[in-house]
Amino acid sequence: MTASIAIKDAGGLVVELIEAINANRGWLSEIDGAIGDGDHGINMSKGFTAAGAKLGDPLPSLPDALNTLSETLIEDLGGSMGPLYGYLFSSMADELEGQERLDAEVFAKMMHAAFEGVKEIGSADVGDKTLLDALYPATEAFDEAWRSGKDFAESLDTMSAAAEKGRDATVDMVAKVGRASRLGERSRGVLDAGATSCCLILQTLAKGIKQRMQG
Amino acid sequence: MTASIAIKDAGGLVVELIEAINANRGWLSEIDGAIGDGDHGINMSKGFTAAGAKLGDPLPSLPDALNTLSETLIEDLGGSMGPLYGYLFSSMADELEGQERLDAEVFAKMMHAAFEGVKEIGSADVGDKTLLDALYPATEAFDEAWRSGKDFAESLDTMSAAAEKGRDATVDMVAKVGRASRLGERSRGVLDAGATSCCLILQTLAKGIKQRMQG
Amino acid sequence: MNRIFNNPDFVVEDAVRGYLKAHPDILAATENARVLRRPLAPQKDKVGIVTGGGSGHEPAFLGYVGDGMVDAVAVGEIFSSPSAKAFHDAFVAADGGRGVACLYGNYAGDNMNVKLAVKQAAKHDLTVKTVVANDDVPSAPKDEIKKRRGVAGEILMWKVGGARADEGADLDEVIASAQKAIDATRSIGIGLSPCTIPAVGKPNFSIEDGHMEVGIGHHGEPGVAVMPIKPANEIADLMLDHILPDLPFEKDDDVALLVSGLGATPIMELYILYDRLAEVLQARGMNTRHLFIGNYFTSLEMQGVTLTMMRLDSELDRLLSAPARSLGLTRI
Amino acid sequence: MNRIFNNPDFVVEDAVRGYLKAHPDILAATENARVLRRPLAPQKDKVGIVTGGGSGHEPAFLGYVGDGMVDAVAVGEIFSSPSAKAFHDAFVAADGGRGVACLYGNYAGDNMNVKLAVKQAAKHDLTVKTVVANDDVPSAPKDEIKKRRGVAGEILMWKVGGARADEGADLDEVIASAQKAIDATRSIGIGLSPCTIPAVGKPNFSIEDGHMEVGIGHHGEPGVAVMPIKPANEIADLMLDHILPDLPFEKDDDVALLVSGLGATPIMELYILYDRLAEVLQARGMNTRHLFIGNYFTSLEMQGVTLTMMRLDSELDRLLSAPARSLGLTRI
Ligand SMILES: Nc1ncnc2c1ncn2[C@@H]1O[C@H](COP(=O)(O)OP(=O)(O)O)[C@@H](O)[C@H]1O
Ligand SMILES: Nc1ncnc2c1ncn2[C@@H]1O[C@H](COP(=O)(O)OP(=O)(O)O)[C@@H](O)[C@H]1O
Ligand SMILES: [Mg+2]
Ligand SMILES: [Mg+2]
Ligand SMILES: [Mg+2]
Ligand SMILES: [Mg+2]
Repeated sequence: MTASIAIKDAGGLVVELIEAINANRGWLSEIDGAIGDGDHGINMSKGFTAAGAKLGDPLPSLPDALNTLSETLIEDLGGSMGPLYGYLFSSMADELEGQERLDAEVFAKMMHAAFEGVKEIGSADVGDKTLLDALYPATEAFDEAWRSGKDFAESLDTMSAAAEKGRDATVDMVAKVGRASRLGERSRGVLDAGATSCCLILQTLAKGIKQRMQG
Repeated sequence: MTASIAIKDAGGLVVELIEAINANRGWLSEIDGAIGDGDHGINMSKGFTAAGAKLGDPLPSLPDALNTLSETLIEDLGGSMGPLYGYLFSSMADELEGQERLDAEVFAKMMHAAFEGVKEIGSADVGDKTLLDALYPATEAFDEAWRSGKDFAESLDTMSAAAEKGRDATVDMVAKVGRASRLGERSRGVLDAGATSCCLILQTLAKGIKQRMQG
Repeated sequence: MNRIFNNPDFVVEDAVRGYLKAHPDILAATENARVLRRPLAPQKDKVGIVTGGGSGHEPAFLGYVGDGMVDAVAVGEIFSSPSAKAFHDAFVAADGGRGVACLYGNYAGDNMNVKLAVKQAAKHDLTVKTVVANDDVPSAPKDEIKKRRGVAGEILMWKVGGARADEGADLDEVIASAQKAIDATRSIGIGLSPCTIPAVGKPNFSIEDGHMEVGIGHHGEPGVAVMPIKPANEIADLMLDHILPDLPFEKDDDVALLVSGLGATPIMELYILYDRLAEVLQARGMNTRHLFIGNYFTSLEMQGVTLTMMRLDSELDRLLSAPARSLGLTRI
Repeated sequence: MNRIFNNPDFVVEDAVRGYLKAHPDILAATENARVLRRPLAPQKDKVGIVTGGGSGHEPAFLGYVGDGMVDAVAVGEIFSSPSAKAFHDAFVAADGGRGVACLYGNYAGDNMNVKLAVKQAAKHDLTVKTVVANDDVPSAPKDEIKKRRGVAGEILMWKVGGARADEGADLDEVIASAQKAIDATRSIGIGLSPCTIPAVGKPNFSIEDGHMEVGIGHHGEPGVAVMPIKPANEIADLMLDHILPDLPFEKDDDVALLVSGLGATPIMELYILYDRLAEVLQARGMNTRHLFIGNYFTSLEMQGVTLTMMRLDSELDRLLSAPARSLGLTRI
């Protein structure tokens, strides 16, 4: 197992993201329905599917695929997800610029950039019951695992677990931004939809990277 | 038991009609709901209640009370019931003109006049699944009972039974007029709302007249 | 039932009061609380236009009172004909000395009450002539066309009659134009959900979820078929299949089109439907000269849609183009 | 779900196509399928007025494109902000050389997308200034007024901004008038039933039968209280109790009033409500100078109603009176 993957062959990661989102379309909307307006899965699926149609064959490099996804979300999707995930993926792509291989160092930077990008455009804080609450603990967990000597694959596993824990922790949070925030205390007790899709995305990335490292 | 009642003391019959209609408001609407628009009880109750408010105290004579009811239905109620029952009651009242007592002879004329009045304004035929299908057999049955030697009270009982039989026979009819007629064959299998209210009215009249004969 | 009213038996009274307070420039009261008129009615030397019908169809009927439209309206209970007296008093309110055209819809109650009212008016030398709308194709076969219900086609009939009266036409001419208008008009309704009369408190009929009723009436009168809901484009085709051959509408016809929601259908869905209607009519070589899309003739909170088409000659075209100003329809 | 559409994922596309076919005199296409404009836009030397928002609120937002109103609109998915690109392209479609006023509602998605679009426009030297409507009183307490949602008050803001632009005002003046308009406006919504986004296929929230949700948002955002439905008069009082003290509206104020159904509320019920609103406002010595009752800002087939009030000064009064012509609002 190598500890990195070739960026130019990894555009398929974005295809896997699209598949994961489409497979969970109904579930994501259902979660959003509890305290939001019930369209999160639809929004995500529409945006990701549209991006998929633009990826082309053969697949572009990972940064190009991520930028296509980002641009499609920002330009065509709208909603909150367009800007938020649009910035998330373009921020990730920016960190791949000039790189040939995606290793743990680069991935750590991608995660930090993603977190900063979403935070900037959305002006939400960690703890506000948003996708940041999956993204932030995942970012921190990856950093710490890697720094503490785990290898890339192990660090990805640690990150996946942290994203899931972060996602689940949103159950106990009160929403401070977005539609759900108007619910106040009534927003407690259920998952946040954005944190759920974010966790799904991070886990799909992690799984895809690991598979490519084995291959 | 006398075989007639004093017309000038019998305005209370109209009060009893109003009470009977109000007590069956929900049921009449429910029947209308099966093949009509579900408002027959409401319509009747509104019109009859409005008439009740105009009867005054002491109660007027029977023809005056019937005319008040008729005018209220025609002037204020509208719908189909305004003209149809308006004509029914004014036709009855017309036959009381110049009379002091209501006996079987007069009652027979009232029934015939009522039937002709409704038939004229509504242009429906017996068998069309309308209130005529309670009114017509009741009229005929009263005539026959009286002619065959039954007394007024017995003839009223015969009429009540015939009204009920007529009402129930509408279950097997296909509506030819009114809203239900658009259903064609699908209008078969349930009671007609107008026949039901008409039966109720005739039975209430019969009961009230009999009580007054005993009193 | 989640609705806004006070006493369910007085929804009409309460609503009429609200209309009068809201639009004193368009609607005026009369001595009969169930009769409203244009502030300018009766207008001397103009044939008066009267209509009337049950409530719950707003903006019909009172919303079509206005300049170039209806002079006075008789207001009935929800889904129930106005009384004979209300029609009669509307005739009086509309009569400017040249008689009154009563343009109404073909329902048993309305027929009876109008008949009584016309008789009553005749006793006072007020001449009233009537046109009864029967544009609803699925409500009876063509050989029993006189039995058909009147639906949203009435609006176009009022527009034509009102404009003709404004031109100074006499009563017979107004009646002839209104009759021509309705004779050239065909409608069909599709029902998707029932509605609830507040005083009844439960739906007036039922449609199985995922189903639609083709040819439904404005009070939920049953249609000609119940079937699983089809995509919008097929619904449009189905509606056209019912009404185009009935008149028939043909290539090169100039037409007026009215697509009305039944109350609870989102407006965007009317436009989704229209997108297809326009496509088909264009493909068939018809020319849509007048178009109305919106909630023109409703049935409380029923979901569904009606399609109305009128074939135009130059007179009908001219009369539909004439200025009008009412709550439901304005032409500048 | 008994509704009219083809592919549930393309209801917006299909409806926009229908609108364009139906109203070529009022709405014109642009290169971006999600941006519509007045046929006259961009109008040279007039400040451009842009808005945008999620679909499903028809006639908002595209129905307020028109003379004296909005020049270009960005159209989003159902209940979802238009994309940054759509807003940007709407700015371009509206810009007649004196800059663009983007007047929109306070929702997270709209805020983000407008922010990105404004940045993008600045790169091409197109000056865009924004006013964000926050008229929905129950959506946040007064000390967090900037967090409040924008609802039907937006319509009055567009009317004011559009009229001011028509007067030849510069961008800062238009922005100032629109800001003044929304600052003087307060709204509240009452929800009676949920609605269903076709692509979701089930209601977006639920309200127990016989209950109402006070302060509900235009997408079903929860309100401040759920309680058994009250009679119309008490609903009117409750709504006024929320908004009158908030501005506050006071004796001798001139006001504009907008009562909008949420989609499936029968029009007659809006008038039943208005009957009481008028009574209370008159009793409190307020003077209703502009009145709008109807389905002005809807939420698909939701049942319920919103009340919007604006306190007028002479400028706002003048701008509301100015002529306008759009599908949703016309002033002659
Ligand atoms: N400002 C924000 N920053 C980060 N995430 C946000 C923000 N606002 C909303 N979200 C996320 O968006 C999710 C809802 O997304 P979605 O349902 O697609 O959009 P909408 O709320 O417009 O319907 C929420 O669950 C939340 O995680
Ligand atoms: N032309 C007619 N002649 C006699 N009865 C009629 C006629 N039309 C309708 N009816 C009666 O009216 C009843 C319906 O009354 P109602 O529900 O109050 O009026 P509507 O049909 O206007 O809602 C029917 O059940 C039928 O008996
Ligand atoms: Mg959502
Ligand atoms: Mg009935
Ligand atoms: Mg009825
Ligand atoms: Mg949404």
